[in-house]
Amino acid sequence: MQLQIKYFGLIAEITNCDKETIEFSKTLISELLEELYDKYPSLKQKDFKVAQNHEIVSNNSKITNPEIALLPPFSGG
Amino acid sequence: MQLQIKYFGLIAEITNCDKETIEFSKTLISELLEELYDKYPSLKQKDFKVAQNHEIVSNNSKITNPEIALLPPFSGG
Amino acid sequence: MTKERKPKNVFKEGAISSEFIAESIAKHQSKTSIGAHNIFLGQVRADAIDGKTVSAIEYTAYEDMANPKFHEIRETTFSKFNLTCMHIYHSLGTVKSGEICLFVFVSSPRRKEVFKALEYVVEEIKAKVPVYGKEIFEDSTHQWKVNS
Amino acid sequence: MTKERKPKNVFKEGAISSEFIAESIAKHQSKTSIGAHNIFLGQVRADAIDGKTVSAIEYTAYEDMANPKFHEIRETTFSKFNLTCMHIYHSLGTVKSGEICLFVFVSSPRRKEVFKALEYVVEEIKAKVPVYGKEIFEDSTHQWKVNS
Repeated sequence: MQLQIKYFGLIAEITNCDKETIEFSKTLISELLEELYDKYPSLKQKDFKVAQNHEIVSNNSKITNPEIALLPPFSGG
Repeated sequence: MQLQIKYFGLIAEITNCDKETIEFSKTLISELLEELYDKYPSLKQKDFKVAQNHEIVSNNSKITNPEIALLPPFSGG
Repeated sequence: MTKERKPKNVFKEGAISSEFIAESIAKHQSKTSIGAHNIFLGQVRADAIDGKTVSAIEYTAYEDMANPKFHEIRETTFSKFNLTCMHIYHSLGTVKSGEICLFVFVSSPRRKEVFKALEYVVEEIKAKVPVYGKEIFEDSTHQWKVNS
Repeated sequence: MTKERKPKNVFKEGAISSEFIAESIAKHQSKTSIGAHNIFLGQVRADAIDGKTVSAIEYTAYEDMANPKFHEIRETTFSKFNLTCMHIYHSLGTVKSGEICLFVFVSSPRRKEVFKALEYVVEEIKAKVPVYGKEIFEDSTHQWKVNS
């Protein structure tokens, strides 16, 4: 499945892009993260959450949506 | 001693004036109130506090200032 | 706080305009240590009481006592909370329903302070300042407002 | 509350002006059941960090998630508190120090409700809405803002 991964704030500085499309054949968020850690090793040290369907999801969640966002701590307001 | 008595809100409607000067020969707020109740009997039914030197005082207080105010419940804001 | 603040005249004749509030906000843009403002506005309600509707409130005050009380509330609030500044304005005279009669404005580096401080100031004003609201009905009769 | 409210776009490009806030206040003068307004304004601080001073914050957001989250916060707040209306505006893009980046406005017949509601809304925004502030220093370096 093709996934669009969106990056924000400090995370987008590490990936050096706001979004990218990747080909993904596994099922879990945690498996996606393993692939991203391989591509961007310094992501591992960073604090972020994963959103799917515009909600924060746990790493054990299944990927059901082609848009996944990596969200560092919010700092609005 | 001459006292200036100030009336506010509902109390000023009962006394039909905002202030008046009265001759007073006793010493306590409670004694002043007795005189005012004689003059304005319907004052007795009303809820108000007495201020002297711009502070609420109890009925047992001595009168030390020629300006005394009768203050019904505040309704600012 | 060692900085001395002089008693101000808190009262304004008539309603407090939205332009006045905007100017007050704009003046704070040079105070760049501020991170959070909190503003309370009291607005005159067109309450229906026994079939009659409030069209305005006429405010009077024991000003000689009210201004020192406002000052006392300011001083206590500054000592309790970490505020950069505070402004209080209260109407005297006639304020029509829908118009603003009370404007309290607190500012601080941090938001937690402004929430606590603003509620404190407003409750203190309601409890301690001799101001009287006469609710005027459309038929020109009236009743004296009671705070709840 | 059965009245349905549609999701709005909460974001505004650049700083929120005091004139915009004044217009928003003035629009409420026709709502004569309102007795109390409470307004929170977030202002960009010129914080000094390691000898450098913040000159602006550049805001970005995951808008597709942020607008539904703002809507969810609105709906929950209306269900928890007796409010007449509520407005939320957040800046995107560059907001200079001293300028306003967040404007939350709640109104109710009664003051007790607005105090509780406003603090609830602001804390929910800080906790749940994916917005990012990049603090730009005078020398054009930057760091990512962290909420406390």
